[in-house]
Amino acid sequence: MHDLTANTALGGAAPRVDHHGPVILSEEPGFALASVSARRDRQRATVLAIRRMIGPSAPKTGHWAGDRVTAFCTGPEQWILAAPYDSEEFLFERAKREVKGNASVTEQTGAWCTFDLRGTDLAAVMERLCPINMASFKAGSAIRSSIDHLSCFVLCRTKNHISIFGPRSSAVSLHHSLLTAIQAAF
Amino acid sequence: MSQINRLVGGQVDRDQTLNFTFDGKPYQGHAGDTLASALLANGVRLMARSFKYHRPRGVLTAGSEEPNAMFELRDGARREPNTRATTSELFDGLIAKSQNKIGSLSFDFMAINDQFSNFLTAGFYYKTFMWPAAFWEKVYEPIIRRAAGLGSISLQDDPDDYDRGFLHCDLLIIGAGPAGLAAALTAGRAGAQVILADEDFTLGGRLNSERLNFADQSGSDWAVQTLAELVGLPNVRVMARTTVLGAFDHGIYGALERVSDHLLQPAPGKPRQMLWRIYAKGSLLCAGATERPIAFENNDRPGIMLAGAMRSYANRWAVTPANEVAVFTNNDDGHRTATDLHAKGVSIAAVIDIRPDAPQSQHYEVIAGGQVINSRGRLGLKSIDIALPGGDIRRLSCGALGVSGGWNPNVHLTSHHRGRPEWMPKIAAFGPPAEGPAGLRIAGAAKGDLSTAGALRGGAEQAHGWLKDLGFTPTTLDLPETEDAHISITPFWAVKGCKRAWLDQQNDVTVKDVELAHKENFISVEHLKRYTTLGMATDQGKTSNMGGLAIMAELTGKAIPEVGTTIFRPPYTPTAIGAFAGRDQGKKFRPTRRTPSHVWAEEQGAVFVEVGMWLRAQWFPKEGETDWRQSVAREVLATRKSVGICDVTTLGKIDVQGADAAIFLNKIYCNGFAKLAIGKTRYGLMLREDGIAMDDGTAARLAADHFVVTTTTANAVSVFRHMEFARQCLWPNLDVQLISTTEAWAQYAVAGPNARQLLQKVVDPEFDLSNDSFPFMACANITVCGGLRARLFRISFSGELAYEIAVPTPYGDAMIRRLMQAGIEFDATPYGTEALGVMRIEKGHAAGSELNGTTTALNLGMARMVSKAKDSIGSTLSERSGLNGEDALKLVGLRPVNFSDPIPAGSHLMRKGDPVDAAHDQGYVTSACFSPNLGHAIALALVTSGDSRMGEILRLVSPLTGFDHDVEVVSAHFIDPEGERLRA
Amino acid sequence: MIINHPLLGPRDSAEFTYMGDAKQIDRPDWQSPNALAQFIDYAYMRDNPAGAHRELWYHEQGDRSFLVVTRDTTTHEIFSVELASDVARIQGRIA
Amino acid sequence: MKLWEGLEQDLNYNAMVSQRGILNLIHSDAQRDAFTRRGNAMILNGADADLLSTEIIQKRYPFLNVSNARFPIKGGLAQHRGGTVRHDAVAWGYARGADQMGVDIIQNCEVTGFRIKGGECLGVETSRGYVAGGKIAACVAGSSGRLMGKANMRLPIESHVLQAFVSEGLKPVLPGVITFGAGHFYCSQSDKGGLVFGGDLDGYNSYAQRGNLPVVEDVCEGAMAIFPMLGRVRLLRMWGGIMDMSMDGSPIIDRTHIEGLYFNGGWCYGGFKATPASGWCYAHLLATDAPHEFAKAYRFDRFEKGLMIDEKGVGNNPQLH
Repeated sequence: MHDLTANTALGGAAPRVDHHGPVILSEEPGFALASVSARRDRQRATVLAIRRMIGPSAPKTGHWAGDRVTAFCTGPEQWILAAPYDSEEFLFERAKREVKGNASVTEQTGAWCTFDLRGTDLAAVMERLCPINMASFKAGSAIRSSIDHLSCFVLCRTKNHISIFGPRSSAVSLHHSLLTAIQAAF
Repeated sequence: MSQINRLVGGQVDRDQTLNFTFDGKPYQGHAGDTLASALLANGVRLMARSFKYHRPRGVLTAGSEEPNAMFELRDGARREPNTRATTSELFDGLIAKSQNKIGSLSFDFMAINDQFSNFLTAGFYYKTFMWPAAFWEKVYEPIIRRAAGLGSISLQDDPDDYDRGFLHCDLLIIGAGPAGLAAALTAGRAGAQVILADEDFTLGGRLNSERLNFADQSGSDWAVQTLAELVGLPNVRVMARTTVLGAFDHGIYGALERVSDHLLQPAPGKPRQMLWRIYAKGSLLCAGATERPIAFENNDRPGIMLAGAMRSYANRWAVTPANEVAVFTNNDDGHRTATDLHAKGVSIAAVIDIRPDAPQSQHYEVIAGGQVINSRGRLGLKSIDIALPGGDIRRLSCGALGVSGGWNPNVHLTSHHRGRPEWMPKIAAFGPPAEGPAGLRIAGAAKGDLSTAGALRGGAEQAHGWLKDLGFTPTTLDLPETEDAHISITPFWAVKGCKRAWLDQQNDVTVKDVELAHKENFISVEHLKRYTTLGMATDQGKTSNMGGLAIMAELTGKAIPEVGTTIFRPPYTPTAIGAFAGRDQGKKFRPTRRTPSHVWAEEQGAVFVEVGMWLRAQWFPKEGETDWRQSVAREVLATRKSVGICDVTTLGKIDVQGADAAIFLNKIYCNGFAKLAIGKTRYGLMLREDGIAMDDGTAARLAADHFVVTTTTANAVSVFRHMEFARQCLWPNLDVQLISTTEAWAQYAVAGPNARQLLQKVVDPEFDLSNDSFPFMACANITVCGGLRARLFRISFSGELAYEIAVPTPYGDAMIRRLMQAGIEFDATPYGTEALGVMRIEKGHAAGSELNGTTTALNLGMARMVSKAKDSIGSTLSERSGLNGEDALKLVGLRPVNFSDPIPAGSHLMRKGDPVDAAHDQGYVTSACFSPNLGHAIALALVTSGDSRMGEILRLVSPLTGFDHDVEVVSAHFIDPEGERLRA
Repeated sequence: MIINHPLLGPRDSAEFTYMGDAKQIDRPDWQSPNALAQFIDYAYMRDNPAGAHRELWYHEQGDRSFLVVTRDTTTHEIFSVELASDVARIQGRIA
Repeated sequence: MKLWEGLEQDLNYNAMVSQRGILNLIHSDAQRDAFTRRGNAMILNGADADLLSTEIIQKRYPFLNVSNARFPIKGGLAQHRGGTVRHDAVAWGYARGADQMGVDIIQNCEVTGFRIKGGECLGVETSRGYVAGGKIAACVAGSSGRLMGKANMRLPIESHVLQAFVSEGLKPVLPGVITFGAGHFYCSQSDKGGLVFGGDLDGYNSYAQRGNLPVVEDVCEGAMAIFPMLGRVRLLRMWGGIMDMSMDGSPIIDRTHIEGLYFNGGWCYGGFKATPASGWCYAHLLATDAPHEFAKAYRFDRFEKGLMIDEKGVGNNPQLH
């Protein structure tokens, strides 16, 4: 076992949590991520491999699915797998084994930062951040959108819980945007 | 008590008294007042000076069309010039100042301009002030500039925040008057997602300005009741203080919400204003209509206002501009003003109606067939002159005059897509164009339905239509019965023979100016507008355009629709620049990207520099270093002597996988990649299709079907886009998958003679780093620090024995600390972008300054890399003769003849003895630095036929920065030209 | 503008990067006898129509698809949106 | 430049040529190097240029956001003879001057086609009848593609929309023209007091003469980045104009392959400020059938031959200029 310690995207040793009004904004550093892109004409085999990892159905475009290991669609025949880092540090290797050469797998763990919003009326926050139509953004939705010039994936976990994946190098900027929007909304 | 002109009733909250000042004098008003209504309540008629002639002016309107009553609102850094009193909600502590005057409002020194009005007519700039030639800029223009403009800004940074946001709806309803409310109720009850937006703070539109009976309640009570229902519907969003400012493509609307303008200052964390981008499947314009004045001599005195506005002040705000008023009208609507004010106890001097058959009143005098031909009163109206039907002139004293020339539908948004408004003879006004923005329908007065009942009906019907089209099942509203007056209007624009009769009150455009434009043949409406500046003021011509067109029509003997009208452009009302910018201001203009070693570098006291979005350490000053050059020289020397470490995470990294990955790279790079061995890295040059160098970098082959490509920091995004273009559009059948991994890996360059020894301390022992097993340009997946996955590349930008080592980004901070700790015994030195730049110039590596969008492979000395044996992007067009001339620029090195001379980048090069001019230019310096290893300045330059001019002495000139001395053309490889160090 | 993405549905054009005339898909064969002339035409010459225009939009802030959008340059009305890779294949671009 | 400086007296019309200077702000070392090269090239070509330090800029323009910025200002390249002109007055002045010299100006007269016989252009069909001419000179910025299409010519030009903005009138704040080097934004103040500003192209082919919100927002972000004092100033009006964007960012002044038909276009953003020089060189070409000394490089065949024009090289994607 190596002896290097990971830090969080905001640069701290522990994840940051902010409370404002009815919303909790928390940094979620604990994801292992891997991208899976089907090779030419291997979409079906790739989808089957993803299903073996996440459960009964692979996510459709604009959605995420899964339980402990989840997946969301990022483009034509492209997905990102996510799982708890503690137990799935080598998610990308597992995915590589599962896809059996039918897809290209790339580790993405370090590429993203994740912030979770929990609370009621999250639409009031999100409508200040990105053009997602919150009326049709239901549990299971996953949409890529631009938040203050940053390209992010926004996942609706439940009505009162949203996850945002943004570029890790801009975690400080993204966190500032989220916190500012929360303070403006409530 | 002090509010001498306050009447009974109205919608102000008399329990809440608000204090404010105007030009330093304290006043009081009530909650629900606007600044205009509060000033009128206090008997203030004189509020402003006009733009050009500095004429005394009062309030003309009661809404956003106001041309006169504009103030500098608030003070200090929050000072807002040109703010309309008619839309400024009164708050406690409001400070307002009059603007565009020298001296006081009642004695403005600039009013002298009014005496020179013959000289300052339309187009006066163009015909005068030319002679003598030097005088325009030195004498005339400065005077004009000083006199011009309206309000002044604070010159301080705006202290408030702005937000932007996004909303979606089935139906956007613009305007919450009778039509908008009926539409919203219809759509809201049917379950559609509805946004109802109105610029006012009290919704209801004209329902609040009129005395109307809606069955057994008043119109304003019906509005209150309807709004209460709408606010209770979860699918309806009612947005007060929100102006829909523009109709953009495909159902996108811009809207400004004034979140905090009615407060002394925004609450903590809250924006002052918010710009919404609204995505609407359907939209309905219910923006009502704007009343227009009639032009007559001296029609701009304080106290002369639109009749409908006078009614608004009386009914909604319980205010009259004077206790004796008159009305001048060409239509029935003007009579309502007299009736309503009379009912409030205001004395009506007379109603002057141009129509001989004007309706009579039993309460006040009506002069049928009369015309107001002049007015008197220096700082406020005292009397008017009336031409009686028989030809006699009668002087009538009054403190205010309401003028009604008819109503113009507010069609602005319907012509935002360049549709031209169409003439509606029935109401003698321009209505919406036949071809408006797709998806925008119109109801109510905006469509020319000027009666209240017509507006209610129209709103409900249009909503009904939209609901059906959008797949909803609408129910029919039970609309209350109300006023449904027939429109009777006799078009009348200006009293015959009037000259100094104002059309555009803000820009001081008079009837005479239109006549002058006509005389000088500026008769097309577009020319008329530009020549006279009619309608180009901050009120955007809302009350003025129509009169100008009508007079031009008369002068040219054409009908008004033949003369045509100009179109309207966004925004509907002037909108704060800050609101369009939202939060992206100051340091938050763009997001920041931080490297994995950022926190550590901060601890070291690094100086950072912006490189695109990234912040990179530029150098690491040490105690005692007083000049950045000292730090950089130390970092360079230490690296070349022992070992240096630099964060190179910012280079773009693209994972290229798939069975055809090598074939793909062969097409992207001008040089070959098909035969690159696994475990090897190769330098690659990418061309644009026109043969110009686009970017360079390396591709490392980690497996037969897996490469990692690097790009320059600056081009990471565009190269990825270019590769996606090639993959999807040019070669869609190749089996290639791309994903950016720039963010995924923290990558450090470890360079210098002791690089290998240092790395051996962190790389796990099973990986052999010896020169034999891991030679120059090798690459491998390895582990470090006891098992952490990592990638190692033996590549060198510095020219030293060098590696780049990458670990997953979350470990980047730990890794830099570990490397520095392991490097203590070698005096390992962190270096920044400056030292990086020095070392690459010393080594002669081309970078962004050389790949500057004008250079080819040939210019860069890499012509042989462009393979002729295969097709690659740019290979064919790089063969064009013009790119391969004998005299093409070539990349060379330069050193000063006198070693103490600098070689500044951007300098140009001349042949010795040639004239110093553009025709004799031999090239220019692209990159330069002081080389601490050589002890003098060195540079890279692009020189005509440079590769065959080694040893030639050229004259370096930089007239801009004052350099002129000799330099020698040398090889660009200043250090270790044979490359022994990097292969060591 | 709104671009109705064939996979993702309506998206704001602000998420896209405009990449010009869709004729750029038809890259000439480098080995054809008049390859140079063809490449010059390909790289530089444009129909630039006032009316229906087939053009490339890259969903840079989205799924990174290249789309072929047929749009009226005088009204901005969009008639059709296709995946560029599909179009390229149909137009016979082989690897 | 000299043509501008003498224009008003030449035309006896005040075009309000105002040489209050233009300042291009510098935000990085690389930009300083590039601007130094450009400034030197300007001086070597006989123009003036001045490199200003951050300190001088802060002193002259105290309201500029020099340091509290995402991209701090690190200097500027100034051309003191640059400035602004009143565009309507230029058009009117030229029209009046041309008219007085005997030129017939026919308003509202659209060219609907060319009459071409045996490779020679004989005249133009118009909405008001046929007009014959020994030489036909096209100069219809923005509509170059549409017009030359009627002669079956395709051009290395695309038509794009560029928005411009004006604020409400203000008492004088800005002395000259200032451009932002880390985004897309330029600004000056008219004699009437309005701030005139703009930025990037909307980025798509368009003849619709109107733009969209994203660029409005982008331009205003640029405004706030360097002038945070403008937050409360209101934007009064926005326009969208059609720009002839050539494939390499430079114009074309040349004969066409059709005898007697000449072309001047592809000026990208630079057309207005080059008006006198462009007309001068075009007149030279029309009179002598040989390109003017200054316009030798601006020919159609440069694309075919790969002749680069100095200082440019923005590639074959006009939207990237």
